[in-house]
Amino acid sequence: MIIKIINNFYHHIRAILIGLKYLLSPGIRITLKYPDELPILPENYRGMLKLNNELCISCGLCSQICPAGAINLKLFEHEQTKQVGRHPEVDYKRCIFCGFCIDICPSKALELTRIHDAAFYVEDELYYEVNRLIIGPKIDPPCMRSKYVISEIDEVRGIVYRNA
Amino acid sequence: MEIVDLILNILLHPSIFVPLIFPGFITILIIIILLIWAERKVAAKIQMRIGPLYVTRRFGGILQLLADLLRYMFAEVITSKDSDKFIFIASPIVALTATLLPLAVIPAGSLLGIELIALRTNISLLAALALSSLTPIFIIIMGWASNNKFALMGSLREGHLMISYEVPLYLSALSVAILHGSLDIVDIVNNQQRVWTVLINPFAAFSFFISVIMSTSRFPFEITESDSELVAGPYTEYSSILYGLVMGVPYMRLYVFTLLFVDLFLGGWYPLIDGFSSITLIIKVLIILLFSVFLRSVYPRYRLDQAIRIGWHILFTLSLISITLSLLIIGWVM
Amino acid sequence: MNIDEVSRVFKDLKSMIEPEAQISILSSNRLIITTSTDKLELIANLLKNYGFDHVKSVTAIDYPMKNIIEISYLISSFNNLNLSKIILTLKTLIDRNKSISKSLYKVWPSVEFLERETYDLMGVFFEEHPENTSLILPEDYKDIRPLRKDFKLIK
Amino acid sequence: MKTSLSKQQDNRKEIELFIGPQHPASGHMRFIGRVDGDIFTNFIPDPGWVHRGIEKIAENRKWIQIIPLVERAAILDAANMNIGYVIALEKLLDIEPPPRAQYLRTLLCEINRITSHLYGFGIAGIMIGSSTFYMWPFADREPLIDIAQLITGARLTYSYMIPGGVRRDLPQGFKEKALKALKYIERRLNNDYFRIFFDNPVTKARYQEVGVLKRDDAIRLGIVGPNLRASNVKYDVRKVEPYAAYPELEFDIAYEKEGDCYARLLVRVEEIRQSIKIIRQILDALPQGPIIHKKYEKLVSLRKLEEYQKTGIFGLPAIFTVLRPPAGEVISRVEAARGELIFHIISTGELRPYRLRMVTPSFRNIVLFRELISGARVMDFPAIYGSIDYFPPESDR
Repeated sequence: MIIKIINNFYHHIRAILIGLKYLLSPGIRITLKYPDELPILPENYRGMLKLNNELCISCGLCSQICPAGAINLKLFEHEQTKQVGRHPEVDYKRCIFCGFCIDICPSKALELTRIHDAAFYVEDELYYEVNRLIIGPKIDPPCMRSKYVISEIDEVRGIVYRNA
Repeated sequence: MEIVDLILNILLHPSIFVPLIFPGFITILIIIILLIWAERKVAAKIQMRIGPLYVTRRFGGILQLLADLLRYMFAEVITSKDSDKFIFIASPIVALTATLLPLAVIPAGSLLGIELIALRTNISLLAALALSSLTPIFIIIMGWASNNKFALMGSLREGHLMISYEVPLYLSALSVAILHGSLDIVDIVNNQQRVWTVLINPFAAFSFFISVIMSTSRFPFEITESDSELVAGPYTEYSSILYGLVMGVPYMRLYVFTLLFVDLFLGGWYPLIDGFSSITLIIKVLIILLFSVFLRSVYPRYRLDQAIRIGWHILFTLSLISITLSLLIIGWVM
Repeated sequence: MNIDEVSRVFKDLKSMIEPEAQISILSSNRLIITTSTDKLELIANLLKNYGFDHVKSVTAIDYPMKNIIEISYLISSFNNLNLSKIILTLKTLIDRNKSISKSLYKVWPSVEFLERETYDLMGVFFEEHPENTSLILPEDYKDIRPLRKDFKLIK
Repeated sequence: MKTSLSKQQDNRKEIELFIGPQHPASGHMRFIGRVDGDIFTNFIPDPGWVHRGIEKIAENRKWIQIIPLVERAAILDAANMNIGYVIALEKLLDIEPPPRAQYLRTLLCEINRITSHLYGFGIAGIMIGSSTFYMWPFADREPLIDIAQLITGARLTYSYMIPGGVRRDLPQGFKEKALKALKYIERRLNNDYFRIFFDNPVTKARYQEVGVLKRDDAIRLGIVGPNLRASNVKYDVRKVEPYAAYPELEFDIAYEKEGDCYARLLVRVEEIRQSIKIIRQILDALPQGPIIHKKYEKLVSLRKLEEYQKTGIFGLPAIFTVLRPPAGEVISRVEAARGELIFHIISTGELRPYRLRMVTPSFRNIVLFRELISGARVMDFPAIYGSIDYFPPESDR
């Protein structure tokens, strides 16, 4: 009984001390202040798509494999090159970013970009026609003071963010 | 000029100054705003987060609570159809008032040479304790008037807890009274000039402090409003400014009790700073307050029956021990 | 687990359940027992006594062309680590129009929610199940049960 | 009081308490409880609020398109959901992925197991009010999610395993980063977590001897996963029917004898330790070689093959869009983070499965609510809920 009480008391103290330790030790934080700090994602991150229409062979595999039915094919004539083909259009309302379309594309016409913030002011902007898909997603930083950071795994602090 | 003098005189008269400015209403508002901010920041620091930030970024979001309060002000007061509307709205206000009542008899040192006590009686300790026991009743009424099962269960919990913390609270306070041979808090503080009560009778201090934690539903005794099963306990149905009030009540109660705790156990306004003895007092109060809110980030909450058991088994025993100790010390000294 | 042991279990079960039911091997450690609905409980009891102590899944498969619904109980063991390497399928076929089957709740209480879900989504009524009420669908659902083949998804 | 509350109590002393679906602790879930004083006399779980009909949708999807679909059952545990389906599909197709792919699959599964358990800890922590133990495990998932992101290119919905292998090889410098993350998580788990939560006397008071599940009951009710092992049943699919690289790896089954809430949490702690051990072994002994079955390696375009040899990202062969496994019936089981996951698939040799049955561990554990909480105190409800690590979307599918 006495031992149990002493043991309990000891563990109470230990819990309070670990709290104090984290309170007083300098700056361990894992939060990323997202709109202010934008992470630079790893190179192979599966973000939004970009189309290289010169490589596209209009095979339609991307549309066939898309699990969410987000890719439609559309007849498209390029303004300058006058090249004609059935090129994909992406509906980001449906897209689940699985990257199957990129992987199955036999001619590497579809490319990954590392941009993932598919947020727009107008709903229709979520639908990427061929024109826009060729240009690729260009999304402005969400706020004025945004800066890019690199996240690194750290043995002591879990994750540290360095300015890029 | 005479009018200004008159107003100043009225304002600086202890019976106005104490409840209204220091340590009364205005100080409480400031302290609560800082305290809740500090609570959130402390928790954030321990939990590897940032905490409130975007309201006044430069000062680390210190005005966050003010912004929240403003939002509460402009929100619609919603009373549910089945609630007892008059009591539902009146009880938070009465509870708030009742919480502040003990301040009338709790001395808070002196400021600019004014003795800060609104009402000096020779039974101020008893009066403070008696007045402080009003609030839980209104919390229970709130839950009843809401006509909500969760609120009702929360009220019942408050009732259960109330009987288990009040006894040790009063007994340990009385053991201090026995030790110093007076029921007047001013006398008790003055007696501690050389040595604080906490050093003479630590059991009393411990059981008093835990009872305070319990009565103001701080962790690990945040049982009344435990959100994981009761949503918000007695406060479930409250919204807008009424919610702001009911959420403020436990903090005010904590402040009042901390003031009492410092007076009884930590030597009140000693060591003296000439003419500004209140500053010593308020520093001690702030430290105790910070420690109480810091506990949130260390503990989960106890179960209701466990808390009641702690109240009756441990705290009650400790308070009895503390009374015995006080009697022994008195007997030994005399 | 080697093949010998599976075949030993296979032989044991074969001698135990025949001629009420047929047993066959699906793959290396998957066995299938097929039986009729009225013998289901009997076989289940035999299997339970043999050491199969819980049900992993109740799968109902709708065959509108053959007008049957096939119900499979996937059975295995936690207690006997040799048996737990086998998953035994206890199969029975019921009439699709009536779609009434016998609940195995008395034998294996672990079928409770699995059978309830099957009732809910496939519309197979399990007699003697303690709670044949909807689990996922609304309580007053009257339409075709969603896992039936004639329930079409709109694309 | 003029209304229901008092009316209801006319001739009973119980009140009926509806917890959820809009309640801070219920999750996407509803519970109907009867309370007598401080005791639940009856407690009925009512799931189905996040039912998405994965089984039905799967009947209308091509085989390859089901991979992202089944992941959505438990987004925290995507890799384990994924491997369960892919193993079933591979059995139908009768192919076996190369050893390197097996190891990579195991690696991702174990990372996922850790993150999933950490999530469970966080929920368990906030359920009994420990806000710090809510934030810490959630924060500490971040390094692990980061290394999973390095492998797969996504934070949660990996869709990493495809029939015949995996989609990507490890990037450069992965091992160092992974080891750092493991070291971090190990230190936090063994020191900080225990000091603030597991050894905290309040936690022990809330968890010990609460919600005791006896061994026989656990078997009778068909409980799975850590909840089963906490009741002293040494059943782990990774040992009983080893898949992927598990036969070659060394690890122990974590189990406890008491069967109470505390034991259920400790089993998860031990499982995280074992997972760390497994990941270390994988990083040390990762075999060289291809990451995809050679049958499919030949089928991708030249351009993709070049890319595969250069960057390790394998393109999908076009045949995947018209994958037609032969007719047959297949049952696969894997040990997901919350327990045994069953896929029972009927193929008729078509483009789409005829029937896909997915029994998730949470669904099999749902009965625990009724069994453990009936008769417990009202305040034990969140403690038991947290300790079961129940995940409503996984249960509803």
